[in-house]
Order: sequence, then C-alpha cells, then structure tokens
Amino acid sequence: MIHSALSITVALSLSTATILSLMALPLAGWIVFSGGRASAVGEAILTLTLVLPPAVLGYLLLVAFSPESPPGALMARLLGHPLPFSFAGLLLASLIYSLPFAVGPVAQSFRQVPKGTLEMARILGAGPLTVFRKVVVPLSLPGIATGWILGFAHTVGEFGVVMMVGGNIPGETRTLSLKAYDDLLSADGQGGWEAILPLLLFSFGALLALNLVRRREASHAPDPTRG
Amino acid sequence: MIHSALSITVALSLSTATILSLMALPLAGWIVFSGGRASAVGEAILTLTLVLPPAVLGYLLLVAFSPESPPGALMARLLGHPLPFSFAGLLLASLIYSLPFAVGPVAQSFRQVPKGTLEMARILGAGPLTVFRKVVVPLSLPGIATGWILGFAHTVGEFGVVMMVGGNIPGETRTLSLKAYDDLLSADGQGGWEAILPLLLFSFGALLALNLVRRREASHAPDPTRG
Amino acid sequence: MRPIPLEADLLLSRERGLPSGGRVRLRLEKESGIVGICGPSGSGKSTLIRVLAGLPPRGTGVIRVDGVAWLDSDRGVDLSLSQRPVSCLPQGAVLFPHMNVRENLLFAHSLSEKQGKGRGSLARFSLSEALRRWTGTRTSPLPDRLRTLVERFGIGDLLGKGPGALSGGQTMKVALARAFLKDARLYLLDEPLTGIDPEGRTRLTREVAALLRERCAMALWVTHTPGELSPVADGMVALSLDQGSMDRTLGEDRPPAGFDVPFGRKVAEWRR
Amino acid sequence: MRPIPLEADLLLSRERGLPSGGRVRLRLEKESGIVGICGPSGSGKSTLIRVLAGLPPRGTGVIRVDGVAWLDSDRGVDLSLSQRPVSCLPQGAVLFPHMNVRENLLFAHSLSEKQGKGRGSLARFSLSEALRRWTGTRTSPLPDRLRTLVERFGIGDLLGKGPGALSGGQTMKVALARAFLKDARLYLLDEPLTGIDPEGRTRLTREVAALLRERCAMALWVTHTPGELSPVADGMVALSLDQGSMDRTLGEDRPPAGFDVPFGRKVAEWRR
Amino acid sequence: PRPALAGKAPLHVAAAADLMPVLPHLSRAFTKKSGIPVKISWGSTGEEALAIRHRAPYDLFLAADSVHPAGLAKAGYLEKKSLKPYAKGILVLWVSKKVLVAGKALPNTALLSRPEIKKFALANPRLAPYGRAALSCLRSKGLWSKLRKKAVYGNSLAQVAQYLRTGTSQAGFLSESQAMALAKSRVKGDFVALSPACHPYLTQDMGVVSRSKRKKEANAFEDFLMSPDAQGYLKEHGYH
Ligand SMILES: Nc1ncnc2c1ncn2[C@@H]1O[C@H](COP(=O)(O)OP(=O)(O)OP(=O)(O)O)[C@@H](O)[C@H]1O
Ligand SMILES: Nc1ncnc2c1ncn2[C@@H]1O[C@H](COP(=O)(O)OP(=O)(O)OP(=O)(O)O)[C@@H](O)[C@H]1O
Ligand SMILES: [Mg+2]
Ligand SMILES: [Mg+2]
Repeated sequence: MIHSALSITVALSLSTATILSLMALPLAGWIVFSGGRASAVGEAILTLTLVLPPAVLGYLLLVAFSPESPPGALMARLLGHPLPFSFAGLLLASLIYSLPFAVGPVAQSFRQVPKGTLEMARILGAGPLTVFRKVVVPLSLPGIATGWILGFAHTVGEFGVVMMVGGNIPGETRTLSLKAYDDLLSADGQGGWEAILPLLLFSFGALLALNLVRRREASHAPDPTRG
Repeated sequence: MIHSALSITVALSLSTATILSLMALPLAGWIVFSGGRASAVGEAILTLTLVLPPAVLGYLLLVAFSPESPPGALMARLLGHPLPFSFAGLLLASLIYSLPFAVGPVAQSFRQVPKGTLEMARILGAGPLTVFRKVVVPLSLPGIATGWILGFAHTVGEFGVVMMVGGNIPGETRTLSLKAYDDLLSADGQGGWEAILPLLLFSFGALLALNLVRRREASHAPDPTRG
Repeated sequence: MRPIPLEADLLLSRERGLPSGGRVRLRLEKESGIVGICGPSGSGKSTLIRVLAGLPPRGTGVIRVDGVAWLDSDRGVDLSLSQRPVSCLPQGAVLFPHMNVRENLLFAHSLSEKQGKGRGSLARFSLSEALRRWTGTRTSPLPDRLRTLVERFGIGDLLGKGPGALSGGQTMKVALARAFLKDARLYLLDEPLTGIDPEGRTRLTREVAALLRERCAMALWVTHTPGELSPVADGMVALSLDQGSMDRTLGEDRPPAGFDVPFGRKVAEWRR
Repeated sequence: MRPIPLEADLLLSRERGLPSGGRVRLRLEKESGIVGICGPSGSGKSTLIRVLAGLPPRGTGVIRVDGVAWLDSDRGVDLSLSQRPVSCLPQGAVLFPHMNVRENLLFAHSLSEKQGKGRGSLARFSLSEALRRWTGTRTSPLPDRLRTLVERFGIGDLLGKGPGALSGGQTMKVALARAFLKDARLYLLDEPLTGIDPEGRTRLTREVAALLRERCAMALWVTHTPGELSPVADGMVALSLDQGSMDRTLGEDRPPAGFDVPFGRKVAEWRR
Repeated sequence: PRPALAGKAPLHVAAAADLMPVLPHLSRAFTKKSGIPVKISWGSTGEEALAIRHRAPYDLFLAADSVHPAGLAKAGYLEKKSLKPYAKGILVLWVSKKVLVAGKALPNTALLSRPEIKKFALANPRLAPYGRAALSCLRSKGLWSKLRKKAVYGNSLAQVAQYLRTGTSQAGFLSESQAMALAKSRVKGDFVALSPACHPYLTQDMGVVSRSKRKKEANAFEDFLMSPDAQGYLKEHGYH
C-alpha cells in the first residue's frame, strides 16, 4: 500500500501522541507519587532522550532495532519483518523520542492535585489505584492535554530520528517533514511549500481545535472561595 | 575567540532556557488570562514552530535573518554583524524554536492557579500586574521549572535549526550536538562518544539537580483539607 | 441633607446569570454600623455579599453608598471591584499558600499603602519593598498599623507559620485580620467567625465592632448565630428560601422560622 | 466481659513530628454514642481526629476499639487508615471537584460496596459500573441506601449541581452525607455543622445521632457550639491551650473558661 | 566584519561530509606547508550551498558534485574562474559478507534480487549525486522496477554507511572512499566498482566564495588540492 506523506504523518503523530498520553500516566504516577530518590533519577533519565541530537538517537535506535541485535531479532520475529524501515519501527522510535514531552506536563499536573483531595478519597476507602484512576487522572486532564499536544506536535516535526530509522521510503515511512526537507533542498531553496503548507494547515487545525475544546471544558481546579 | 563545542552548548542552552522562561511569563499570561479567542489562535500559532521540521524552520529563519531582509538588515546594523552564522543568530533561532516548550507548561500552571486565590488578591486591592507578579507567578514555579527543563533539554539536542542558521562553524556555532553527529557519521563510525558523553553527563547533572531542588521545594498547591 | 450611608435594592440571581432569584432591600442610616445577614443555606447570603463587592455574579438593581451609585442597572452604572471602597472576607477565605502568615499580612498591608499613595509612588514603593526583602522581611519589625491589628486579633504567635500549618480557626482569624488591613468604607464579612471557639467569637465580635467604629466604616456581616451578633448589630436582614425550591426569594416580611432575629427598624430596614 | 468500645490514651504533637504536645485520654463505654470534642482554636481537636483516623501526623500512645489495638506505640502496632473501620469528615472537607454532587455520592457509595464485597468482586463491579455509566449515571435511580441518606440530609435538590455551584452550607451537608455512605465503627466528624443555619444544625444533629444509633456506631464530634451538641452527646472532652503558647496541653481537669460543657462522667472520661 | 587577524585567522572551508575520511589529513598537510590554519564546516552539499546563498562566512566550498557549484557560480556566489574539479568519485555497490557467503558470489547488482537482501540503501536521489547515480545504474540494467520495494534512502552517503554498519540493510551504494573507510572499520562485506561501467565517474567541484576576504589563501588551498601529492592521496583513498 502506498500512502501519501500527509496520511503517514497524520497516522504517526496521532498514534504517537495518543499512545504516549496513555504511557505517561503510569510513568508520571511513579515519578510523582513513589516519592523516592529513584524516581528523581528516573525523571532525569527520561528527559535525557531529549538532549540527544535526533540523528544520534536515531543511530542508537537503529543499532538497537537492527535484526542483528537480540531485541531487534525478537521484534523482527514477532512482527514478521525487521523494525527499521517500517511504520512500526517509526512509531516505536517516535514513542521513545517524544516520551519526555508527554510525561513532563502530566507529572506536573499530578503534582498539583491537592493533597486533601487525595486524602479524602483514601478516607472513603479508595485504594491507591482507584485514587489514581478516579481522582488523580480526571483532575489532571489539562496536563494530559498539554502533554498530548507537545507529543503530537513534536512528532509531526520530527526529522532526524524518522530519517534514520524509517529510511525515507515513499509511501511507507516518508513523512511530511522529510518531504518538506527534500523539496526545500532539491529545489535549491525555492520549493518545499507544497509539503510545508499541508503540514502547517493540518497541525494548526488540530492544535486550534484542541485549544478551543480545552478552554470550553474549563478548569476543574478547586476554587477555595465559594461563590 | 575559539570555544569548545561544550562551552558553546552550555552557553546556548542555559541562556535560551533562561530567556525563554522569562518570555514565557507574559506570553502564557496572555494566553491564559486574556480569555479571548485570539489567545487560542495565538497559542496554536506558538505551537506551530514545533511541527515544522527543524531544517525547514532553520531555512525560514535563515531567510528572515538574512541581511537582505529588512529585519535582518536592522539586526545586522545593531549587532555590527549579520545574524546568521553567529552565536547571536543561534540564540535567536533557539529561542524561537524552543519557545512552545517553555510556554506550554507555564500556561498549564497558570490555568491551575485557583480562581479564589486570584480573586482574594483583587479584593485586597492588587491590580492585574501585582496579582500576576505576586500570586500567579510564585504559585506557578513548578510549571516554570518544567518549562525551563524542556526548553533547556530541547536546545541541547537541537540539530537542524542550529545547522542551518549557525553553519556548523567550529569554535563559534558548532554545538555538541553537531559535533556528535559529525563524529558519529565520520568514516570510522566508532567516534561520536567523545562528544555525546559530555553532552549526556552535563544534561543529566543539570536535570537531576533541578529535579531534586524542585522536590525539596515541595509544592505550594493549596491543600483544602486542613490538618 | 447628608446622603444615606448605605442603601441597596437588588435582584440576585445565580443560575446561568439570568435574573430569576430574589429581591433584597437594605438600608443603613448610621455613618458606621453593622447589618447582620442571616438565612438558611443557599438563601443567597454569599451571593449578596459578592454582588455588593462587585464580584461575579453581577446583580441588577441599585447600590448607593454615601450617595454614590456603585450599581444602577437602569443607568448602566456598575463600578468594578477596584472602584468600590470595599474590603471583603469571602466565605472559605483563602490565605496565599506561598506566603506565611506574616507575608500574607504584609502583602495586604503593602497593597493598602500603595492604594493610599496612588499610582505615582509605585516606583518608590517597589524600591523600599525590595530593600525590605533583602534585609529579610521575616525579622524586620512590623509596621505599626499591622502590629496593632495582629495584637487585637490575637494572632501574634502565628506569624511565622505557613497557611498549611494553621488550624481552621487560626486561618479564619488571619484572613479576618488581613481583610481589615485594607481601609474601606464597607466591610463585607461572610461568616467571619465560623470555626472559631465561643470565647474567640465573643472577643472578635467586640474587636471588629470597635474597629468599625474607629474607622467610621460599615459592615455587612453574614452569620449563622445571629444571637451572638445582635449585641453589636444595628439590624438584621433575614433571607429565606422559597417553598421547596432552592431559588431564593429574598422578600419576606418576617424572618424565617428558627431564627431569633433582633429586627431593628432603627437603622437597617428590610421590607418588601 | 465485653471489651470497652473505645479507649484512647494519646500524646499528640504537631511541630515537625516530635512529641512535644499534649496528652489526651478518652473512653466511651456504650456500644453506640457520641463524644463531643471542644476547645479553643489550635488546641488540637483536628489533630486528635486525624490521629484517630490514621492520617498524618501520627500520634503516640494507645487506641483500642472493641478491644482491638489500632495504635499501640509500645508494641509497634499502628494500623493504617485503610485498616481502621473509620469514616472521617476532616475540617474543610472537600468534594471531588470533577464530580457533581450525585457523582460524589455515587463514588463514595461504590467504594463502600466494594469494601463490603472484598477484593474478589472487583472485576464484576467494574463491569456493572461501566454499564451504569453507559446508560447514564445522571438519570439512573439512586441505590436505596443512598436515596435514604439524601432524603435524611435534605440534599435532594442539589444532586445535579457541581461542587463549585454550591453554597458553603450545602457543601458541608453533602460532605457529611458522603462520609456516612461508608459503613464504619467510628465516625470522626470535625466541625460537621459549621456554616449551616440553626434550623439545619438542629435537624442534622438529630439525624446523625439517629444514624449512629441505627448503625450501632460511635462518633467523635468536634464542635464550637457544645451547647447544641449536648442533647445528643454522651460526653464532652474539652481540650485547652497552654498558657500563652500555642502548644496544646490536653490534660486539664476542667473545661476551659468560656465553654458550657456538659461533662458526662458516665460514658466519656477525661482526666489527667 | 571581525577585526583582521590576517596571519592567524583560519581559512574557512565548507566541505561535503563525504570528504570526512580524507580532508582532515589533507588540510593538516596544507597547514604544515603554508602556515595557513584551516577550519572545516561539515554538511551536506545542498545545505552548504544554501548557506553560501545566505552569506555564510565560508572562503572555499568543496562540493560532492558539480551541479551545486555551477549553480552558485552562475548566480555569482562563487568565483567562476576558481571553479574546478578536484576529484572524481567512484560509485560502488557494497554487499554484506553474510549474503556473499550464502551465495558464494562476488558482489554485483544481480545479487540485489536475492531474498537474503531484505533492504538495500542508497542516498536520496533528490539530494545526493551518488543516489542519482545508483538509480540510473539500476535503471540502465532494468532492475529498478523490480527492486524499488527494497530500497531505503539515506540523506547522505554517511547515512547509507550507517545502515550497512548496523546491519539494517544488507547492501548499499556508496562512493569508493566511503566503502574503503567502512571496510577499514571492520564491517564485514565486500564491494565492487560500478564506475565507469554502469555510471560515469562523479565529478566533485570546488570554488572560492565570492564574498571571501581570503581569496589568496583559498586559491592556495585549491592549488594544493590539485598538486600531485594531494591527488595521489585522494587516489589512494578511493577517488579516481
Ligand atoms: N458559582 C455558583 N454557580 C451557580 N450557582 C451557585 C453558585 N454559587 C452558589 N450557587 C447557588 O446559589 C444559591 C445561593 O448560594 P449562596 O452561596 O449565596 O448561599 P448562602 O446563603 O451563602 O448559603 P450558605 O449559608 O450555605 O453559605 C444556592 O442555591 C447555590 O447552590
Ligand atoms: N499541618 C500542620 N503542620 C504543623 N502544624 C500544624 C499543622 N496543622 C495544624 N498545626 C498546628 O497544630 C496546632 C493544633 O491544630 P489543630 O488543627 O489540631 O487545632 P484545632 O483544635 O482543630 O483548632 P480549630 O478549632 O481552629 O480547628 C495548631 O497550633 C496548629 O497551628
Ligand atoms: Mg454562603
Ligand atoms: Mg480544627
């Protein structure tokens, strides 16, 4: 199947942002509520994928995903094809690359849930998991939304990792951002707009819609001054 | 003057993160408190630099900063040299590129300041600016810290924009991430670690320190259940 | 003829901002005095306080203080919070969670000073404040005005504590003191003594009444123990619930059953 | 011989978790009853409630309910909140801000059902709950137990409202009802009727007492209007402040001045 | 304009990344000989051409093709008369050892159809001349339509080499110099030259940047690269 660069980008960025938002919940929960020093270290490690130049990270992932490495071989057996140069590989790489952007805002939101609210749920008999599911997560929706947006936007614009791991295969792993780069450089700086414009429009639309929804939902932040 | 790639990276990422954190305050304030639809659009526009492939963004900035464009010419006159291919240009490009990462978490924090607290300050006679300075900002320190971290880490790892706008000039605009990429790609493929390791160590140290400080500072989130 | 210090004729509403609720009229004819407000839960006491302060929701009708219209819906007059010389202790008052008690009070104090001096002194003020912070706010002596208040409200021992380390009653006392750091013509107190022990209630009732007399100011005071307020109140307004519904009709001639209300016609007036 | 339903001998402390505060002893010899707690602001009433509930700060000493040790510092026994059959209404109780009143109550109800059935029924429960949500929690009929409570506490009109749209007293009533959705041996009520009108206070005092009798449960009840509690209380414990300092010495023989305390030796005991 | 440090200020060379295996040695030799220090900015030819259009402070441009320098010279960004070819690249096909051993064969383009080769890599034909060369070579043999499904693209030859090094692709089109470097770094495989049989040599041009203030030094470096010593060194390392 051949897909347009736009549809690949849409599929990749939507699924990355969504999966990441789900993964961010337990991860941020651990970072915020476990309380140990271990989780401070964990948080720093998480943020590290951020400081690696994308191309370097892409290379490291390539090494890890290669069918010649044990994990890569395992994945290749499971998937029926090697990870690199496939959409699955692209997705996995994007997940790793954008993880800190989704986790950071969620962790921050978790931190701002008032302790009294958590305590009240415990008093009523809720176990830690129920407190998390029914109180912490619903009260952190704004942070989860921020994380989703950052994860989404970051994946749309990703270049280095996607180029390395995906192999820029038209119709399979060639995203809009790779196409825009190609067009830009091959036309010696004159082209590129045909790829950039849909990228901009699509992203602008998605982000604007989300912002408006988020505003309408209003904040559930507890309001200590009673009206 | 010739500087090491490490010192260029440190200078660039620290100043970018710090300037961004300061810029994020009024910007996030506008987005959150102005309340109009305009600010939802503004927020979406802000996030847009995120979805552009870095190289494309870098190219756009190159065009904008060029001494042949009016703003570029103005800056060139002010600085005494053209913006592109200089540290100042690099800094400006990083600021633009990393802006959404610093603003997002700050805006989210602003949103979570309880309305009653803001109202109380207004009642006591504080003007909007005082409320912002004395109540909103201090209560949003965790979000400002998250924004700083994301801005910092993102700048350290930046590649495409830095390459385009800076020109990879050793001792001037060649950051650790460019050096790591060059070393990695250079023929023998074994290199790169001499550049990546200090990058990792420096970033890990900075992030860990910040996380620990942030935890000790604890959260000022209001606690409705009185002890 | 001097203007009437306080008169209001309001239509309060709560649901979705539509006028559907009750009508309340009140009037204080003394320069300085206390009007008590009582009524069952949900009868609109806090809403009344907020409308008088200029906080949302907006009410419709007329509020006139010393002859100045704060609100006159027919003429389109509606002064904002900052234009009304009021101080307000909303129900469930909040201390600023990032400041300890001393800082909470100093913040309110500095705001009232700034207000007194006007905008021109902004620069000078900030400098002195910055200096004060450098030399350590925590240990520098309190301004006289503040120290007096702290003593009168009996919160001297709490100055170094953070809001999270206060008991419920202690929090209330600090918030009350903070509200009185602002100089106002009209103090709006929404259950200011809730959660304070009987001895404290008696003492603070007396203190607040004295403060109001000294400052020649008025207060609207919401209470659920009208008997305790009556010694100092110049009158009492009783709001009531409509039969069976939670909408307030604030226009009954008699206080609702269950209240023992000293209904003073002398200075505060309540009628349909 | 049946074990004593409730006895506690505690050393409370607040500053930095170090035992430095006051000693409190209490004892209830009836199967079901109410022990009132009163005392000035900062005397440690809320702290006592929290220690009994197993919330921080931890106290030292002994708590024994029906002969079972909840706390025995000498033997290293300290049951956690979830191991103690208590329900608690902390001071300044919070409703969950993301749920309306109905959802707040249903959440507490479902938790107490889950507790009753034990862990095994978790899967079944979640499914039925999911179904209930699909069919629309907002309109489905309330479980009987919940409906009865809603009626007794007079909060039927509030079910559809969000916590932000409640008055102070309405919030308190909902939180109180919610606390009684949990079946407990000991109910810990920290100023449960604060902010409620006199009529409501009288009515709710009677309701709560009746509920406790029906469930054969005990309550510790913090109040600043001990006179109103005395008709139903089996005894009253008065905490006091040390002279001049804010540290609590909870061991006075007489109630502090200003309280009119019915000091029942029959079931609740208070001595040095 | 920075203060003139005429003696000390280095000659600033913008070089295509495929010169990484050879240029550092050559520039050191040049500095030793002439006393002129050299600093190198690496990048892809396209990116650097773009930078030169936007007044990057480079003195000399060493491209990986002849198209970009010609375009720049035509637009006046490079000195026309300084434009000259300094090397000719050789297109090679690299095949990993595993495939060769299994098929007991020498590397050749026909091998690409074998099932052991899951993916083969070439540089992006739109950006890199070696990618274009590989494409036209496969087309001329009628293999492209059959093989295009196996193709993955790198943005540069260096990236193609990464794919081979990590074993994620089993064959790839490189320049001979990259292939020699790859072999030296103990990646197991063998390569065969496709130039000039399947595709002509690839000319790499250089030119002096018009805005340069150090044209004399830049010309000296050009002359040095054209000298028999330097040319000999290039030949040893995979250039024709
Ligand atoms: N923010 C709000 N939005 C919508 N309705 C509200 C809001 N706040 C209060 N209400 C409703 O308006 C009515 C009046 O509320 P108000 O807070 O004025 O009552 P009150 O007299 O102060 O009661 P209490 O003694 O319990 O504090 C109540 O029915 C309440 O549910
Ligand atoms: N979280 C805390 N950390 C430290 N000290 C605290 C904390 N909470 C309360 N205190 C202090 O402990 C003492 C007892 O507080 P507590 O809340 O038990 O008083 P209380 O009897 O409930 O008073 P009130 O009637 O005002 O509610 C007070 O001096 C208070 O300042
Ligand atoms: Mg109220
Ligand atoms: Mg208390």
